[in-house]
Amino acid sequence: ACGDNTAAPAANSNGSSSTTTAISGDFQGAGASSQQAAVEAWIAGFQGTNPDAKIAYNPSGSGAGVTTFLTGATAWAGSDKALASDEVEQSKKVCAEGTAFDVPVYVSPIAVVFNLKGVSDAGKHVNMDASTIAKIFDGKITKWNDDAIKSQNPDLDLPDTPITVVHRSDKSGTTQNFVSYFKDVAPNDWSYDLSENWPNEVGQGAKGTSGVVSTVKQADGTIGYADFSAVGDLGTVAVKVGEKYVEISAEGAAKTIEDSPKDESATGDNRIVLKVNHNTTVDGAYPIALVSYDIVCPAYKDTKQAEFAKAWLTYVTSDEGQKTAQDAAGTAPLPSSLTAEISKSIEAIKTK
Amino acid sequence: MGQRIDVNHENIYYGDFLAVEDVNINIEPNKVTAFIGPSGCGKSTVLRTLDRMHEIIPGAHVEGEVLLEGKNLYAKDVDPVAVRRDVGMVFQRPNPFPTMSIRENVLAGVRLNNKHLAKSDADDLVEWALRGANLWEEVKDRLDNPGIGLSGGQQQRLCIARAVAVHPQVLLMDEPCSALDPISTLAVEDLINELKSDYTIVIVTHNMQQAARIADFTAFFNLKAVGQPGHLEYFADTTTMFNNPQNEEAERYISGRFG
Amino acid sequence: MGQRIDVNHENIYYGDFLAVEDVNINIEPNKVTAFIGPSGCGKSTVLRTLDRMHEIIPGAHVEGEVLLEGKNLYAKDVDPVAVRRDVGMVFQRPNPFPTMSIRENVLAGVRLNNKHLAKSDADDLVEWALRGANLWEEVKDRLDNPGIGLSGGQQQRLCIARAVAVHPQVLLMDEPCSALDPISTLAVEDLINELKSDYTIVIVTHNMQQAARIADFTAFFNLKAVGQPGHLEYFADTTTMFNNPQNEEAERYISGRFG
Amino acid sequence: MSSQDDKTIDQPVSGKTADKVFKGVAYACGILILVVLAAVFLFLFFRAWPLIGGDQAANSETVSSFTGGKASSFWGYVGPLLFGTVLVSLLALLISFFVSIGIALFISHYAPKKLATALSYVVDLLAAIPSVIYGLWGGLVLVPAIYPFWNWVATYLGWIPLFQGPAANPSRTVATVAVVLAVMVLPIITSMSRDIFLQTPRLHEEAALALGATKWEMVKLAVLPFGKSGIVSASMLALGRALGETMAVLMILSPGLNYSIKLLQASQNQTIAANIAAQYPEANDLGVSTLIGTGLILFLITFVVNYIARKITEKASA
Amino acid sequence: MSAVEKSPMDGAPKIDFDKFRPTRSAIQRRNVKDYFMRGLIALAFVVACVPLISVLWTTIINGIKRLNLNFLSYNMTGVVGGNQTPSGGYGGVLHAIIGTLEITAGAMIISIPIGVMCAVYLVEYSIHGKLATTISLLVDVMSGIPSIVAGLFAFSMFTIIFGPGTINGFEGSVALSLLMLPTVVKSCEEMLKIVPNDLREASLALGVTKQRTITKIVLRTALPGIVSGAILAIARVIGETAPLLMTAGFISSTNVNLFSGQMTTLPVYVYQEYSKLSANCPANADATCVTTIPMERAWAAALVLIVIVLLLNLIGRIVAKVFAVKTER
Ligand SMILES: Nc1ncnc2c1ncn2[C@@H]1O[C@H](COP(=O)(O)OP(=O)(O)OP(=O)(O)O)[C@@H](O)[C@H]1O
Ligand SMILES: Nc1ncnc2c1ncn2[C@@H]1O[C@H](COP(=O)(O)OP(=O)(O)OP(=O)(O)O)[C@@H](O)[C@H]1O
Ligand SMILES: [Mg+2]
Ligand SMILES: [Mg+2]
Ligand SMILES: O=P([O-])([O-])[O-]
Repeated sequence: ACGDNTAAPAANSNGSSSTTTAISGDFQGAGASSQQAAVEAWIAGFQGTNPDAKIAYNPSGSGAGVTTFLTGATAWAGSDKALASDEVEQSKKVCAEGTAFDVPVYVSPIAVVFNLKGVSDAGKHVNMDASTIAKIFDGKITKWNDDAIKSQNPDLDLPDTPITVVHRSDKSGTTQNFVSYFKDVAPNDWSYDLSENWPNEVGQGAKGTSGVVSTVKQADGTIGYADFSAVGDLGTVAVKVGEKYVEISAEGAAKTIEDSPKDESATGDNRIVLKVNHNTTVDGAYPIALVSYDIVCPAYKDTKQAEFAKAWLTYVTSDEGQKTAQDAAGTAPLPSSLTAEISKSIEAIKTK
Repeated sequence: MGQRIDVNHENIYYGDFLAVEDVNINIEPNKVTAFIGPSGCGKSTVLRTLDRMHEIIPGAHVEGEVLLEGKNLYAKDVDPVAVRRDVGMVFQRPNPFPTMSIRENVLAGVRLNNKHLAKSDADDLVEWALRGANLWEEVKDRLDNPGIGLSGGQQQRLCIARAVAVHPQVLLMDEPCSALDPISTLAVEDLINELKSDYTIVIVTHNMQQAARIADFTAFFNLKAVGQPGHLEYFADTTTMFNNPQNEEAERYISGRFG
Repeated sequence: MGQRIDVNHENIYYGDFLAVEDVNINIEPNKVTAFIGPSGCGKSTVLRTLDRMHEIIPGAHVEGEVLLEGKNLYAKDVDPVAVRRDVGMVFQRPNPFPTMSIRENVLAGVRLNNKHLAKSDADDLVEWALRGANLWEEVKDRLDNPGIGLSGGQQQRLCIARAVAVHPQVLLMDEPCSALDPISTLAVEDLINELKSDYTIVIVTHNMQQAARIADFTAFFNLKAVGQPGHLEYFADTTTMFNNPQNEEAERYISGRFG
Repeated sequence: MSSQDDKTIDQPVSGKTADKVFKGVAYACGILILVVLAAVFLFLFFRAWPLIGGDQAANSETVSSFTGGKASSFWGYVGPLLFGTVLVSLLALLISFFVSIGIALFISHYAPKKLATALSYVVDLLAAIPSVIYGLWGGLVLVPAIYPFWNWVATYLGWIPLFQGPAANPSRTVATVAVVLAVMVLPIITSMSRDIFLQTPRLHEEAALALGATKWEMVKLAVLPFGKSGIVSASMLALGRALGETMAVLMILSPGLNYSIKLLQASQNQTIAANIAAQYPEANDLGVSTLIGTGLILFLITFVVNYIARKITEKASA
Repeated sequence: MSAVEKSPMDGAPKIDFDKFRPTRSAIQRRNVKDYFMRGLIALAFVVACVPLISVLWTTIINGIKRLNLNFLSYNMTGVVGGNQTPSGGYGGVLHAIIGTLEITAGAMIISIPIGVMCAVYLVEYSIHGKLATTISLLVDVMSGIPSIVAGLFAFSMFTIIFGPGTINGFEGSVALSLLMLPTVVKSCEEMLKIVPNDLREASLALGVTKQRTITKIVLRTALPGIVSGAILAIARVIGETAPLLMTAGFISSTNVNLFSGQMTTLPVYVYQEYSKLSANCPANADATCVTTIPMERAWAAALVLIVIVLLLNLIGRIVAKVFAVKTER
């Protein structure tokens, strides 16, 4: 249509494995806003080989995305968390046969970001273990020069600045993944139930990852958590893994996911749901990470949709797709250990 | 030709308030009838019942009959719009249409009824009406200026021109000269004299000399006390009214005359 | 005591339009001066320069002097508000404050200076002013009703009461009786006669009989042609003006009189 | 002029049908308002029905998940939201009301004509600045800029419970949001009351001036009484906008669910509209019902507020 | 003459007017108060100017950076991270401008005729009846409908009629018209009310039907006011974000069909770009890859939105001027 930017030339486009006929038609997706950057890049890449496919992604939120998917209005949903079992049940109504399933599409590290004069603006990290982070976010540690922090950062000159915690005010997969880290690693310092909503009233809440990041930027002494891709020039906390403090990186997150088992509670055909192993001690692994999923049906009432879903997932999980997301959204690639299983699930989509 | 008006047992209300009581009057065709009386006695109110303008005030209503050539204006099947087309009206305060030029104001009655006039006919009509209202000389060079830009007196004469332009059978005037200077008043009075050969004219005036000069018949309204309804005290031909009134109240009122 | 007004070489403008040209007039204290003349000649305009009401119209301005007891109203250091305190005004169209009761309307001017008026003082003042305007009997039982609910004539009398209540030195009246019936007019004329022992009064009127009856001096304004500025044609004491005018235009105008 | 053909009142009037049709359309449009509102109400009620008629255990679980366990019943949830909504809106109205009336008077009666025309234009333009822009500005410019002021207030006026410190830094607080909303509604009140003030009959202004009133007294005697009902209705429009404002609150306020009047502290209050926008994307079906339930409450609140305001206007003009 | 009537002044109380003479201090006080209020009013103006100028200034300064022809003539398809597009830009708002104009026009077409006719009913036809009182009360209430609720309403209505998941521009128009309607009715009502009754009477007395009186005299006289009211109403909704997020959705390509497919509007675009906050660049990216591009696009789009509003205002003003009515006050 008018005003379209010509699709970015598909980089080394001989990469796509199954060279079936190009997909064409209108396709819609909706879901996690955190996926938006990656999805936009994927759409551009996908259209490089399928120029007649018109794809729209509405970053309305994971919950809304799944709800919309369950009405049958979209071909796929993007989500920061796997389907709940009742959602799997509901999907019977929408899918032509079988139940919907989740496929991991990328791994994303969650950064603990902070803004502290003399530290973050000097490009320095602060070292913290899980217990310290949990206590800060629970309002138990309120000063930057608290002994708990000082003792882990002998090299830093920490000021007497009060800590302002910044957390998400909306329901968020990021929040759930972040606090599940406390639950797993520092259970004694985090008594709240696991939820997508921030559980206490410490500090300030902000809407969306952008809200958290811009709030942290606005004042001295703030600390928050955000998707790695949004961190910008804020300081990040190096998290204690084993005996070492690990700085955030995409590779570190990938290592953690490689070390993570499948979530056995997620029952249903073709589902690949991971349980992030926050207690990993793998060298260089960064333990606060989330896995983002695409949710699709094994069969669609409209075979065009099925063909699209299959081609889409194939592209997204391919090396090329993963590289695109890494460049455009700073995500970590899926561990190669999952490749075979993912292909199997994708193959389950019936296109006839 | 003008038409006669007969008012029978008319009571006029504003909501629950009886403003004028039991009016009976016969208004002769092709004559000028003047309404006089003290302020608040209901002259304007009665006048406005003669073309059913009274009823546009919320809650206002009329009991009794008003017969125009024998046909009751207030009969069920009579359309007030048709009544007002036959019975023109000029108000106490000048009210030209602010969106319209002088010319359009004069033509408003014709144009708003979706009648199409040839330009030459329209020009003739405008000139005729404005001359009648003694305004032609003052405005002939700026017919396309807004009517609202005229002075008060000029505006009122424009309104008279507008009412006259639709050729009504009856012309009601509520103190049309109260904002006019003597020269304009004279012109309007001449106009009234001229018009009465074609139309029936009813005029409310505070100026008894004016009534004496132009009216063939005069109706004297009065009110017993403030808050009480007004009523028609005495109706007579003008000569009788001013020279030999057979009514004490009327005589008292008129003898207090001046001006 | 009333104050004298001397107008010297006054030109009055609406924006660029010169409405009235070179007015020179001496208004005697404790006398009634009437302004007469055809519509549009600038009577109202001149009157409004006497208490600096003219200048509230955007673009309107005055050249020349208006001396109140020798002090130029248009001098730099004179506050128009102070002028208007001393020079009261009654307008052509009645303009009671719509949100106020009859009583509050009368007191509006006094309240500006006397925030806390004793109830008895206020009552007396209201009665005095309303009697002066011949309105007392009609409204004494409903002083707390809104002023806007009165008939046109009653409203105008209320405005006169309001202007009189502040007891000004000079009283300007722009056709105050044009909406009044003869009885109210008579009362107002009596009031004017009574007031002139205390105040200087200037009145615009269309009614030459009224001028002849109440004025000590009469100023005749005229305009050469429409669109031309108006001017003061002739100024004389009233007897001369009406019986033996030394000005042809004035004589023509007055001999065309009627009403 | 030649006399026209005789007319009588019996003759049919042209435009009769048009008259009837027009009247019918006008009535229909009037009634359509009722229908639309009924539809909105019914829909909200229908969607919120599970709160009343549904599984109560699931409801309280939903509420718990929204509030992190702080409240478990719908009323426990909506109460603080309602409090926050009304608090923020009233503060905004309070801040902007006098300023707006001042500007309106400035434009209508004080400023020179040319300046007034220019100002009118600017005000109309400002009324049109979208809330998302105010959100951007409030969140990115005002929040850091206003902190020293709030800090000063908290330090010196902290003994007033409203201003109890310490002032949150960054100032993503009710006080800051109220300022932003005040700026947002200011052009609405200003532009409506200016229009009304300009309509004050010259006759009344002249009456006041002729009595020797100063300009301000003239305004008090003639302009303000004339404009009163207009001012009230402008304020109600403004309050309506403040009550329902979503984006600016969403983008600025750090929300909390307390009955708190600590204006300078973060995470104290939240408004219903912003809460819906924040929670809707991630809400499940029952969650949407709960949110719509809160929307229904907001709807009813605006009803009550406007009803009261209307009664005030009626009394004033009676 | 006056012998006939007894003087009305008989029995009038004697008044000591010296008591009411303004004292020096009273006059002083009044003048001080006058100056004080003058000062306050001017101050109100200055105080209000600070934030308002700041809003405009911030938007212009931040927005002008990316506001160029490229930004106006492309949509967001094929924009990846902070990378430059082949045309040398960083994506644009063409699709959002089209969406905003179409959706707002749709809302106008729905709500202005209804609103004006409703106001006509309230002012010209209802005779202080119960129905009219109720309707005008409900119009007040309607003006308090939170935009987000209007969005939910339109969304569910379309879900019921056209099936679940229906999202299109017209749906957004419906949501916006719900928000516009009360503003149109209210302002139109005010404008009709101040048309002097004299004019209606003059027209009716000429034997003009009520319908023609209303359309040709009353509405004509009130037209400039109605136009400016309509502009205010448009301004009220053109910047709505929340309801459009749920009804019209979000899409990066251009959609000109109001009745099918998602449609992006400028406010939604601004919000979405703000939510992205920053974009990623590949590790080896050169200087043409801008990480802060989303915020820059947000400000530029905000500026475009303001300019569109400005143009609308201008058009409205010209229309109002052409039809201007000199009424006496
Ligand atoms: N719209 C109205 N609503 C209620 N009462 C009214 C209305 N108009 C007039 N009245 C009352 O009806 C009575 C008659 O008024 P009307 O205006 O007919 O008198 P009038 O003789 O024309 O007086 P004037 O010479 O002052 O014009 C008065 O008591 C007046 O207060
Ligand atoms: N506000 C105004 N703006 C421009 N011109 C005006 C204004 N008011 C009056 N004029 C013009 O000034 C001239 C004098 O008008 P003015 O009203 O003083 O006459 P008048 O003698 O009082 O007439 P009338 O007897 O009709 O009241 C007229 O030509 C009139 O058109
Ligand atoms: Mg009358
Ligand atoms: Mg005059
Ligand atoms: O992507 P989120 O779920 O953290 O909004």
